[in-house]
Amino acid sequence: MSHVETRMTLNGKEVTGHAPADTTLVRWLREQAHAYEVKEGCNEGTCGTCTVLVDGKATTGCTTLAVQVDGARVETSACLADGDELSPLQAKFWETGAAQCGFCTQGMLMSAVELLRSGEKVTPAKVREHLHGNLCRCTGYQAIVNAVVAAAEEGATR
Amino acid sequence: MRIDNQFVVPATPERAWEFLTDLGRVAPCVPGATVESADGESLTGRVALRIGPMNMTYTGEAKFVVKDDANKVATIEVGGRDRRGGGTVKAKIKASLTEVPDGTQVNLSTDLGLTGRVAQLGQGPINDVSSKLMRQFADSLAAQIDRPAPAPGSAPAPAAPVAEAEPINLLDSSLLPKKQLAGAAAGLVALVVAFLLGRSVGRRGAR
Amino acid sequence: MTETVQHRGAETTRVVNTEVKRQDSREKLLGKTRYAGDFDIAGQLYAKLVRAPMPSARIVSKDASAAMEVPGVVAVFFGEDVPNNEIPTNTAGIKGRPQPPSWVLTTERVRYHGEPVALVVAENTRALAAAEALVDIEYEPLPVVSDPEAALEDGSPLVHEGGNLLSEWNIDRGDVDKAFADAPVVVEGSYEAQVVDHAYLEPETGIGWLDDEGVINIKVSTQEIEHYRRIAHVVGLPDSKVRVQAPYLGGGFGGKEDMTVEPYIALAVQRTGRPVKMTWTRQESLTARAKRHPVRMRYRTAATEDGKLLAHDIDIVSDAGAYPLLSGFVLLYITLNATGPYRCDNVRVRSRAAFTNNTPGSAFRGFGGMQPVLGYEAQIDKVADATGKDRVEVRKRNAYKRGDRIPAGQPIETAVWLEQCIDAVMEAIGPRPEPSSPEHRVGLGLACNVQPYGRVAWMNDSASAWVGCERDGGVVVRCGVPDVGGGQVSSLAQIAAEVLHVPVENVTVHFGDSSRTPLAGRTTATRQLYMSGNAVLSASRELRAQLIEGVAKATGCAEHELTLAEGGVLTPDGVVPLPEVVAMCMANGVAINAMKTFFAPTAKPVTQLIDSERIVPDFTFGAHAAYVEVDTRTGQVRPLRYVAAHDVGRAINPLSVRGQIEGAIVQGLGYALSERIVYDEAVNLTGAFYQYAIPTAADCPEIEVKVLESGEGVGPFNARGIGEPPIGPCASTIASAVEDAVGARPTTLPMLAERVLKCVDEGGRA
Amino acid sequence: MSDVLTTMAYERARTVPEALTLLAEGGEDTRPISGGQSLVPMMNLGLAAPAFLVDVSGIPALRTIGVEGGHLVIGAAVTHAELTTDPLVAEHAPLLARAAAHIGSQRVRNRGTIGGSVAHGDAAAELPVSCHVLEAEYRVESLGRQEWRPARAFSQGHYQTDLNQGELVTAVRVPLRPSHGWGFHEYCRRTGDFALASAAAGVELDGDRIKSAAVAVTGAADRPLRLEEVERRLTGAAVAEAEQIMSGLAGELDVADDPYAKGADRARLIEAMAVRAVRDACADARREQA
Repeated sequence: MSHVETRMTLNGKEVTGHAPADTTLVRWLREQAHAYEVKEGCNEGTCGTCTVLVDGKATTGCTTLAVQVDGARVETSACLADGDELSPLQAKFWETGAAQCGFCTQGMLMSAVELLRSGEKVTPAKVREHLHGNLCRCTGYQAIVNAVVAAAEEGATR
Repeated sequence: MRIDNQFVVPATPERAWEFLTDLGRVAPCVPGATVESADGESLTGRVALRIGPMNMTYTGEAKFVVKDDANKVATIEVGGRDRRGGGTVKAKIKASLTEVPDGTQVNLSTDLGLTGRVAQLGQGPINDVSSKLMRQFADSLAAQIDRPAPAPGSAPAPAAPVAEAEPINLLDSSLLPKKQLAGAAAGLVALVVAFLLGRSVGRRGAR
Repeated sequence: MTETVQHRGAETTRVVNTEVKRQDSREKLLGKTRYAGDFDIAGQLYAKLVRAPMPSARIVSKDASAAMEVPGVVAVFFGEDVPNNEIPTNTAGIKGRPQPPSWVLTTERVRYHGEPVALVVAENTRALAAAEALVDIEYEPLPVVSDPEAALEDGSPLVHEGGNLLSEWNIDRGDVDKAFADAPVVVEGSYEAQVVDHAYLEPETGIGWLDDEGVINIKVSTQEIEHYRRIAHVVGLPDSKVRVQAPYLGGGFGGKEDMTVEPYIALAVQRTGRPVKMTWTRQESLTARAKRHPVRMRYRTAATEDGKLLAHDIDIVSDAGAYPLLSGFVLLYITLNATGPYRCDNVRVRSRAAFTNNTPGSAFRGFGGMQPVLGYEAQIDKVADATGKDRVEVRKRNAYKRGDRIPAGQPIETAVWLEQCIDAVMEAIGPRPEPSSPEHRVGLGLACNVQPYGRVAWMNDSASAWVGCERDGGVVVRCGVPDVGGGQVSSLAQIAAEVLHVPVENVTVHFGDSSRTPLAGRTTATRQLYMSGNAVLSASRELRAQLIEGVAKATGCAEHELTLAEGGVLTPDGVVPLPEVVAMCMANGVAINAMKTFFAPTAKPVTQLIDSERIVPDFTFGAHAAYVEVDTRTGQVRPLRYVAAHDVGRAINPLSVRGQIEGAIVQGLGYALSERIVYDEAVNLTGAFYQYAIPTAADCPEIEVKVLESGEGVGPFNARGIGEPPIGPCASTIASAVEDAVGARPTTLPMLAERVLKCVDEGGRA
Repeated sequence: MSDVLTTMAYERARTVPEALTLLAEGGEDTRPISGGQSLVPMMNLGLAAPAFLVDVSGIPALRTIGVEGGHLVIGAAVTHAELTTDPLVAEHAPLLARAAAHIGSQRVRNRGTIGGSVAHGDAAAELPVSCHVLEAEYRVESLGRQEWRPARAFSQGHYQTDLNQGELVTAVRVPLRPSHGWGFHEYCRRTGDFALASAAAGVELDGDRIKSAAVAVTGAADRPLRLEEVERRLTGAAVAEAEQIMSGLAGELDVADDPYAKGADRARLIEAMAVRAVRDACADARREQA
């Protein structure tokens, strides 16, 4: 089985891995880089639990091949906290109860970070429109919307 | 899924019956078919189909379960498996001939059973593709039927050489299948069955 | 925004009843939490099921030779290779009627689309996929029965030898026929609810390995670690030779209550001696995993001119699918809750569950308490309209009071704050918004519900917990509760912290381990806070008594002079810090840990004609209101604003309570508006997640929650269960709002645009 | 048996000629990949198993947007997100910008490309139906050949286009029609889902009469469908009569049933979308006039 070498900057660190060319980004991150925080919920681009930022843009980890992001800058939610101290956005998620089972949380955080960094006006409706590709089955979205709006009001970008 | 169809060929019922009951000669009319072995009664082979990025290869066999020369009524059973994708196809085709002024009308009525991921996700447009494929099969059958049969008494034509048929890409037929869209009943079915993925599986439109 | 309506004289508490940020949520935000699919063990193999591609067939032949030739394939199992392939069924079916078993891998007959037929084990997932397609199974299609009512008619194809009737429950209270004969007002209605899927975002997954004591360990996403017994049965080992650990789940909602990957992992580990990992694809789960039971309900309701309910005559048919699983119990809950939170002296309910070749039905949040809400809330609206009374008044007029008996015979022993819930939402819903265009209509909807919490009394339910102190003063709780994401573990930490006066962060909870933590029973039926919460409460109180006893013996103070205070024991001359208290106990032969088992009250099982004083521990009541906008050209329904109120007795953690209510509401809105599994003659066509429409953030309204606290639950600190109740009223709230907007009420779920468009035509207000 | 375990080859093309060479030499199961948002899910589900993928998403020549010879020319690898924000698209092909905003979610729009969309040929996709109304053309290149093919003839059915092995869509061009007004509407069960029905419309006004109209819908056939009969009836009619002229369209459409929606129900949705697309196009055209 021919393996392809892929290299990327993951959360600020250089990572190299060897995997078959049809390996999706989410599986590469989990198997080659042990980024277990990135989850795989459907493997067809629908649920959003595998969302990561590639060069700052929200990207579906299971419908993007790892080889396609060779040389790119990839960010997962592991880059948000400062050691064990939650980032401003994570702190809001904690306050409003926006993480119940937590399986959608990583992808939700990264889509929200893309919105916070976009400079657009962050209203509840804008958050719902930007995050509708990130499904959640536990919270009913209200706590997540409240958290992102509150983080935006404090100028948070992570 | 039940699909009925009819078409007229410019040949006598006897000539049409003789052609139709020789699977070795009928099979090559099937778009995308590759015959591996065939005697008049049954045949084994592969049908490769490419629809957009999807490609399925069904390996299986077809055989006569009813062949009533007197009334010119026959039933063919088809079974095949996609050894990569894991889906299966089963079809029971009842064929009958009726003489008409300008030749013979071939009546086909098929019960089609599809399983596997293709059938599950592709229900929507399966009807559309069946009609397109059948039109090609019917045209090809009609063209073949009135070509002279091999001289009687000579050795039965050897099974068609194992030519790798180019998997057909269903592009050439440009007829907008207006009527065929109305439902399975309006379509035609041939030996092969059509499988098409309906809604693309991926997210909205190509990305 | 949560506003808590307090009950007078509530016991003042320190940690309980305050918004506590959950410790598990912090770990999940940091991405540190390891779910069952996040563990890898060197040398692990991978396992995958071969599933039947059709709903009803005889298995003619099976041949694994081609699959075994694929490089990397290690083993292929068929049912014949399973030590105990038959899994007995213990659901509450019909007395005397043998309940068909289910199979680890079916051998002769396929009864539903996607039923497991073979198991492939390989070194890598690529070999697995290739081998799965090459396991050669010849099926001979058999007749299919996909409609539950047709299944119950003579001559229908049989799914199981004993006939297609799985279970029947009846209630016959008072003189129903006389009540209808004399009644001035009689209203009728038929209602139908669809098959829906749990759609937890974490697929079914687990990993197993053999430890050095020969015990098969399985770390699995499950709501019941007690399955270790069934797994041991399947592989033919003693119970103690199987250990199940449930790490934090990525959602369960009842869908991980039955076994999923466990028996297959155990078989593969047993055969190969190597670690084995199995994860079901989303597509497998949607196609073949147990779902919520679809139901057809016919209601006849009699009432007086001023809207007092006189009688109900209800007939319900549920589709149990191909195997029993928990269908008998779900049907019992449908029957128990068929008349809703309203008093009615003359009630006849006949409910039947039929086998078909559709996907088996089993537990799903609400567990049978959800489906009948569609019926009883529509009927009480019909009574209000027929008598010209206000829909709010008719509900208040008929609402249960403490001491009333539900039709099944059990008296309600705690407060019924239905009226307060209705007032709270009608006050909070606010003014009617303007339609967004002349082609749109806005409507207001209201609906109430009742949902039992805790398991049925004859299950002899119990939960055990161990609480102890470490030398450094830290508190440890050991309790076998699986945490599905609802904050189950966090609540236990809060209860122990409350009793022992320590900060919540100082409480460590070891949970979900069938051999290292005392068993607390499955996380389901909104029972976990009630059961494991009470077990931790009593164990914590005993530990408190031990600490006080230790200090008393060491210091000579009288025990009544001592109380627990912040971080230690308060004595007349100051606080003795906890580490010292522990030392004192150790020095004076006083234990510093306690193990308690909480038993729910028990009763004899009900007969087929239900009449019993005690069936379920208690009930939770609630009311929801909503504004929706209907597009009269497309029929699309858009919820604009949603308010919900529930009496939770006492909110242990208001943050978790609000999260449970908001989450249940959005699942309820999916049930109301978009979710369904589409079948074609029992072939499940909804095989991809993009085809299964759970609500997105953009399709949900802003939700406001009112948490009412009557202080009268049977849980710890008078809490009532809140996990399931808020999912019930949503579909009826939306249906009544659509009726208010367009003049006709949808009666079939989900309320798809094309169905609502027919209501627009009927209502004539386009 | 070992062929069962073959894995896919992948090459990232830096120029169009390099891509065309790789596609020509790659043999039968060679495909281009751009955003991959439709192809990769099919691979994950075992429906597609290409032997060789040629990645064209990074070729600079395919990422340009510019006005040339009375057309707006958009590189095939321009993403949907870029269509929704690019000023030239907003000015010269606002219909594409509006339609692209409806595609999937932000994640999908960040990577999905216009070339990928039109080549994939999903019957419900937002960009092909818009291109039908815009009278757009697609530049199709293969080794030694390049030609512009009209969008209207390009769609051939579900996932079938006028694209043969070795050919690559490298650009989309839209004739500049400043005086026209445009409208796009779609009906989905949920935000971002596949459209059960959608409509794109382009209208040119003469005072308050409709000088010319182009209307296309999805959901009615196995490809975008121009409503030529409706266009004829609208031409010359007063804007105020447009809705009345289009009422009853549902009855004229012959829409197949499918397990997720009955043909007659879908036809009513198509009519509603077509009426609203034409209404928006007229309003848009009136603003252009002002």
